[in-house]
Amino acid sequence: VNILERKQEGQNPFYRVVELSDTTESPEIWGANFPQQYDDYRKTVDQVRTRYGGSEAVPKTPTDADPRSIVAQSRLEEDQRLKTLWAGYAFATDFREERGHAFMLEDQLFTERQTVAQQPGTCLHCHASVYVPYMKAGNGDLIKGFEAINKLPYQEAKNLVTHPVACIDCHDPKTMQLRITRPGFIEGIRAFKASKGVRDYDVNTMATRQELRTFVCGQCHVEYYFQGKEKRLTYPWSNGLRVDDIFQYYEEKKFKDWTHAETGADVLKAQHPEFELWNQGIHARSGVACADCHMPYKRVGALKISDHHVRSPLLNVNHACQTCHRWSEEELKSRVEIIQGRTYTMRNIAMNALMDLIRDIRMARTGGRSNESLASARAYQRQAQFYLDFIEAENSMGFHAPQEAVRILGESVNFSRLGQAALREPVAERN
Amino acid sequence: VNILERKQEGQNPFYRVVELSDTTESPEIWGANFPQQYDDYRKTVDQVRTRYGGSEAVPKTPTDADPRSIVAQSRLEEDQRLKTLWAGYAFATDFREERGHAFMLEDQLFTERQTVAQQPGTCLHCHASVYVPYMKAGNGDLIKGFEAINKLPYQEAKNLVTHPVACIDCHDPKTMQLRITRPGFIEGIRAFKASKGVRDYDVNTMATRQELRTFVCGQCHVEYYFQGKEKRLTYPWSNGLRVDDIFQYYEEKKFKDWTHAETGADVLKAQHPEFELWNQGIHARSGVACADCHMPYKRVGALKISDHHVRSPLLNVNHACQTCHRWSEEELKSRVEIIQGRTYTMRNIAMNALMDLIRDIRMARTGGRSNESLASARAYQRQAQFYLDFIEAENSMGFHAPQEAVRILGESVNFSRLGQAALREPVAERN
Amino acid sequence: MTPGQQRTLISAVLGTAIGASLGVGAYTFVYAKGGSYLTDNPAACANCHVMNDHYSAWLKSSHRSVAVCNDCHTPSGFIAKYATKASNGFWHSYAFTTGDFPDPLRIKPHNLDIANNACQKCHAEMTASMGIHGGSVSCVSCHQFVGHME
Ligand code: HEC
Ligand code: HEC
Ligand code: HEC
Ligand code: HEC
Ligand code: HEC
Ligand code: HEC
Ligand code: HEC
Ligand code: HEC
Ligand code: HEC
Ligand code: HEC
Ligand code: HEC
Ligand code: HEC
Ligand code: HEC
Ligand code: HEC
Ligand SMILES: [Ca+2]
Ligand SMILES: [Ca+2]
Repeated sequence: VNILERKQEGQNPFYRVVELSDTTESPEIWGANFPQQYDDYRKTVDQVRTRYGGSEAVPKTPTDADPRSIVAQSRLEEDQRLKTLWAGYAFATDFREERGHAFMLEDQLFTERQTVAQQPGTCLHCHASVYVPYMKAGNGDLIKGFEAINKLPYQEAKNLVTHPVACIDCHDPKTMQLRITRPGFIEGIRAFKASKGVRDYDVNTMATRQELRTFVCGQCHVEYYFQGKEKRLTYPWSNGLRVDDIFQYYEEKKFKDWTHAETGADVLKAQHPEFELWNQGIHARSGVACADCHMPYKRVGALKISDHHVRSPLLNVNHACQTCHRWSEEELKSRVEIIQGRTYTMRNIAMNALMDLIRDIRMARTGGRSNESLASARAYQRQAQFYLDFIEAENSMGFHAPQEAVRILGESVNFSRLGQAALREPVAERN
Repeated sequence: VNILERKQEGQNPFYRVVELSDTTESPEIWGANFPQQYDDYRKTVDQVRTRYGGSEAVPKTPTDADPRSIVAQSRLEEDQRLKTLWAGYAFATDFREERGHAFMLEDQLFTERQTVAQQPGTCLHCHASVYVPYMKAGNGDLIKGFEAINKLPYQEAKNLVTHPVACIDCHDPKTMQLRITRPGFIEGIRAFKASKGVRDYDVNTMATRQELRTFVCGQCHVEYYFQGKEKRLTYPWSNGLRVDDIFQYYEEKKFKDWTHAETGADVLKAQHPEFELWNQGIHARSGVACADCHMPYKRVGALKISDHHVRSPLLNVNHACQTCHRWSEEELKSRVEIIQGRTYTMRNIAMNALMDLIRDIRMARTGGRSNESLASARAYQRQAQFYLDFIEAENSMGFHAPQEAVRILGESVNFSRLGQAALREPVAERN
Repeated sequence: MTPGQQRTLISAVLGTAIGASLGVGAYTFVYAKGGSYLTDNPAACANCHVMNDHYSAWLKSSHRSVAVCNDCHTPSGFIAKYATKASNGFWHSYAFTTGDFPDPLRIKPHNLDIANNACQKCHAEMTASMGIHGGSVSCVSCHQFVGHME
């Protein structure tokens, strides 16, 4: 095709065959106007594995409790140490590799973590299309609806939602502009900006388009906790986004996710801090957004559209990386794997150090040591565990910020080993 | 200058006013043909400090023993822990920030490390223009000359040299092409290539021009040791260039630099492994040579010449970096400082961990513990110390390979803390 | 007159006009083929050795056969185009003569905007879909090499 013909095709990019309103939830309806994006969006059911990412389709026999016939591989089976890491917490019963957006709702509904613990409606914030339900529950007030649904038991709240993340969760139906619909992020980013001296930050009016290409993902790919008995979803960012800032935040709040079954330490669970880690990396610094790599532009006839098949960029290196990096696909893949390999090495060193500490505390405890004498070691475990989990739970195996990821793991090793020393007689005191 | 001169410069390269031979040592003579390179070359007397590099001109009163009136700042005074790190070794008496090439000979002649220890002629390999002296001493055979001078006592050998590194150490006088003149590198790189399955590697005939733009620096900016009583300069690369490969090499050779005065451990001193660390970094992977950043091209009229004022690129960001990176000078500087800052943080954590271990072993020792019971802790010290020193002695504060530098420091922390545990009763055994 | 001839004529006229009016040393202007500033022949830009790198980089680029320097470095619209040429022409000649300019060359923000907008001259359709969100994005942030292969 020559550029002239392109002109013809290109005249008006999209035909509006249906009118979309602020209550149009079903992606299928949006798909009538934007068939290409819709088709790609549905491709997130694909399961392909990469060295450290993607996901593997594991067949399973459906039951009444869990009708899924295919799930992602179990991370607990891949690395038994995780069961010790999370002893006494729901994650020790079921934790799987995450997969495409199409599965987010069913995977949350049927994870065994639901059966061993009573979860709140808050969970839905990041696993379903909640914009319309929130607006309904709040009679047009997003935040009110959010608060109302947070409080409900999960099993009740789940009946209010129908879809996994949908068009309306990221787009304004009138202008198609990106829009932040998640209260957790709206409030979290405001708290973060405040810590940087920016007051009353309103993300939907103050963020640039390039920022929104990241923020729409930051709505969910972040560390979080449930605050108070209202189970309000909260992003712990008021001290900053670095692991050290977040840990300090939890210290100030004296927050714990659970008490470790083997050691009795009050510990924390880190969860998918992609947004936070990315922020410390060179790509963020260079203005490269999540969408640039995970939803790269692709050419369809005379148009270039954003690939709505959100997935590992390693399955799409050509569009995701090669526009900016003139290296071969093979070369780019091995660069990523070198970075991930180094991270994985340190991750295992940190994991073993923590296993040693947990064993020591357990033995000291069964050996009848007083809580006072265990306090220091437990405090070290709390910090070592959060730092390790921060990278373990983050899903790029360090790629989003290679040096920072290894720095965090190195500090974790130090905390674990110091914890062990705290349980032993200092050498100074011997003869 | 007016536009007419510019056009002419455009055409003419260099005027050969003198004939250069393989025995023309004095840079001044070469300078007659290449005045611009010579002028820049002489600028390496400048001393400017950057956050972690460059150097500071510290006045000092000349003595007969040390006639220097200006030296670089003492690293031992900047960080007292280094004295403990190197207790019992010459480095604990005098270790300074390195400065420009112009000083390399005098700094070696007059460092106090010369007064506390008897050094061999080998030292000159990297601190003087030794090409002509080697050829003379070997009657035209470079390697023979190298071997002859290695064996001499330093105080005798020093009379055979006159200049710091000079044109002839990097250039073929006839063609001006880059040429490797250092036996240490010729043999070291051959051993390394052999480990990669490349036999009889001859660097001067087989290296590409771009490789030579790094190798000429690799002649000296590398880890090394003196082998056997011939004091043969050797680069420990036959297992590979990573810190792990090099440590394993020394283990196999059962080599030690000295016995640590406080702990009695047989330890190693790492020295300026710029070439080795750079090899693990993204720039090396991208084919970016030392000369690209430390001797960037600069425009002189119509000519593009290599800036022979070899120095910190942070003093020359626009030529050194902006050819490849579109960011502002300020932005590039802060990117480097973020990387260096993270490295410095881990460096201090690793340093403190090692100080703790050294203190523990010292106390256990004075407490009368047997050598057997100290063996394991000492082995840990040997490895922790080499890994830490590998980054401490490397001069880019991690920039040459940011993630790898922090990985190495993280491992060092682990070794130090494990060493401490080895001196304490395991928890398992208590009541 | 063919369009081509017309252009040359205009160039000649404008050339001297701008040359004089902006006080570019007539000598420099002629000597450096300042008139070339007003043609669209890329080789003309390379009359200055400092442009050689970009010229050869352009020769290697995906656009060598589809876009010349001026397609990207001058805004569309007759007046705007020649105004830009005049000012760049003046400043470049000036800088070139005094030798007072950064090395490596850095495109100035204003000229970067011009280049970014230039993309739309030819790719408006292709990127229409991107436009529908409002908010701007820089083409160059991703397509840095289209005009100049490294
Ligand atoms: C410069 C490119 C780039 C940017 C920008 C980027 N990522 Fe990634 N991301 C990657 C790569 C590469 C991986 C590793 C994929 C793999 O291992 O298969 C990855 C992995 C992931 C994964 C796990 C994917 C899987 O297949 O399991 C998630 C989730 C993710 N990123 C989310 C984000 C979010 C959210 C942002 C923005 C805050 C972001 N990424 C920014 C390149 C990027
Ligand atoms: C409404 C919440 C939400 C939003 C918004 C969201 N994600 Fe996700 N994302 C999830 C959940 C939940 C999963 C895991 C689904 C599962 O495992 O069932 C997931 C999975 C992924 C994966 C892993 C795919 C795989 O094969 O492993 C990637 C990559 C990803 N998201 C990237 C993004 C990017 C990029 C954006 C923004 C353009 C984004 N996400 C926006 C919730 C969200
Ligand atoms: C702040 C957003 C957010 C909240 C709140 C949230 N999730 Fe997720 N969840 C995600 C993201 C993003 C992923 C994909 C990345 C990952 O798995 O690390 C995910 C993945 C999952 C997965 C698939 C991988 C796995 O862990 O097996 C399950 C199951 C899951 N979540 C269950 C829950 C449950 C149950 C709750 C409530 C207790 C919850 N989620 C609350 C964002 C969230
Ligand atoms: C997880 C977030 C997310 C979801 C869900 C999502 N989009 Fe998008 N969409 C984006 C991003 C990011 C862009 C790029 C916007 C930009 O660059 O300004 C985009 C761009 C678009 C565009 C503009 C043209 C293009 O492709 O760049 C259209 C049309 C679009 N999306 C339609 C849809 C439709 C239809 C759905 C549902 C089937 C959908 N989107 C779901 C994030 C999302
Ligand atoms: C929109 C542009 C853009 C995209 C898309 C992009 N990068 Fe980058 N990348 C950069 C920039 C800018 C840097 C910083 C170095 C520089 O300034 O050139 C960088 C740096 C890197 C580095 C070196 C950093 C390090 O820690 O070693 C790697 C490796 C890399 N990118 C890989 C990738 C991969 C893999 C992808 C795709 C998954 C990707 N990039 C996508 C722009 C991009
Ligand atoms: C991509 C650019 C780059 C490359 C390639 C590079 N360096 Fe560097 N080098 C730097 C930077 C930046 C620093 C930090 C300077 C500072 O902190 O002031 C540095 C620091 C140094 C220092 C200490 C300088 C001082 O001022 O104290 C030495 C010595 C050095 N490099 C040698 C080398 C050698 C030898 C090679 C090749 C094996 C090499 N470098 C490759 C950028 C580079
Ligand atoms: C393999 C090459 C090589 C050999 C052999 C070598 N040096 Fe150096 N030396 C260097 C390099 C490169 C530097 C600059 C980088 C640095 O200081 O880390 C340096 C720096 C120095 C300095 C200035 C910084 C400081 O440490 O105070 C002194 C003094 C010095 N060397 C003395 C010696 C002595 C004495 C010997 C012999 C025992 C010796 N060198 C052998 C390469 C070498
Ligand atoms: C013959 C040995 C030798 C060669 C070859 C050599 N260096 Fe050095 N270099 C040294 C020594 C020795 C010093 C320290 C001098 C001192 O401190 O007195 C040094 C210092 C430096 C410094 C530190 C300057 C400062 O201000 O701190 C840099 C940067 C450097 N060299 C880079 C290079 C580069 C790049 C090359 C190759 C183009 C190179 N060197 C080749 C031996 C060498
Ligand atoms: C430490 C190594 C080193 C020393 C010493 C050295 N040069 Fe160079 N020189 C280089 C490198 C590297 C290049 C770039 C060669 C290339 O790109 O092929 C170079 C290039 C040159 C060139 C080619 C034109 C240019 O500038 O790129 C000339 C001429 C030159 N040097 C002259 C000299 C003179 C005269 C001296 C002594 C005053 C000298 N060099 C000392 C490393 C050195
Ligand atoms: C000859 C080209 C070249 C030169 C000169 C160069 N770089 Fe780079 N730089 C690269 C390439 C290539 C990458 C890898 C990312 C990519 O592929 O774009 C990179 C990556 C980087 C990164 C990201 C890597 C990381 O670990 O975060 C930083 C920061 C960087 N360079 C800084 C510098 C600085 C500072 C200088 C000057 C002292 C410099 N570069 C000189 C080509 C160069
Ligand atoms: C297809 C568009 C395009 C064409 C054709 C083009 N350029 Fe450029 N040029 C650019 C862009 C875009 C930049 C900015 C690059 C950047 O910011 O990295 C640029 C930058 C420059 C610069 C500034 C140096 C720099 O890297 O910032 C010069 C000089 C230049 N061009 C000259 C020319 C010359 C001479 C020609 C014709 C031989 C030409 N350009 C053809 C798009 C083009
Ligand atoms: C009279 C000699 C000369 C000619 C002819 C010339 N240039 Fe330049 N050009 C220069 C000089 C000198 C600079 C550096 C100016 C500065 O950065 O201050 C420059 C800089 C540039 C820049 C980047 C700096 C900026 O102002 O943004 C661009 C783009 C550029 N020229 C394009 C062109 C194009 C297109 C042509 C042909 C139409 C051309 N030049 C013809 C001498 C020339
Ligand atoms: C004078 C018209 C014109 C201008 C101005 C122009 N382009 Fe192009 N561009 C084209 C044509 C024609 C093609 C070839 C289309 C094809 O290959 O079918 C093309 C191809 C491309 C391609 C695909 C080939 C590649 O390099 O990957 C990209 C991307 C592109 N242009 C981006 C840009 C950007 C960015 C700018 C501005 C900096 C720009 N273009 C300016 C006409 C133009
Ligand atoms: C976030 C990165 C990014 C930005 C910003 C961007 N592009 Fe692209 N562009 C891409 C990617 C990725 C492709 C995919 C090319 C393909 O499909 O192989 C592409 C494709 C294209 C193509 C078609 C290439 C072909 O194969 O013919 C053109 C033309 C183009 N872009 C022009 C532009 C213009 C003009 C702008 C500014 C309005 C722009 N781009 C902004 C990333 C980007
Ligand atoms: Ca996955
Ligand atoms: Ca220095």
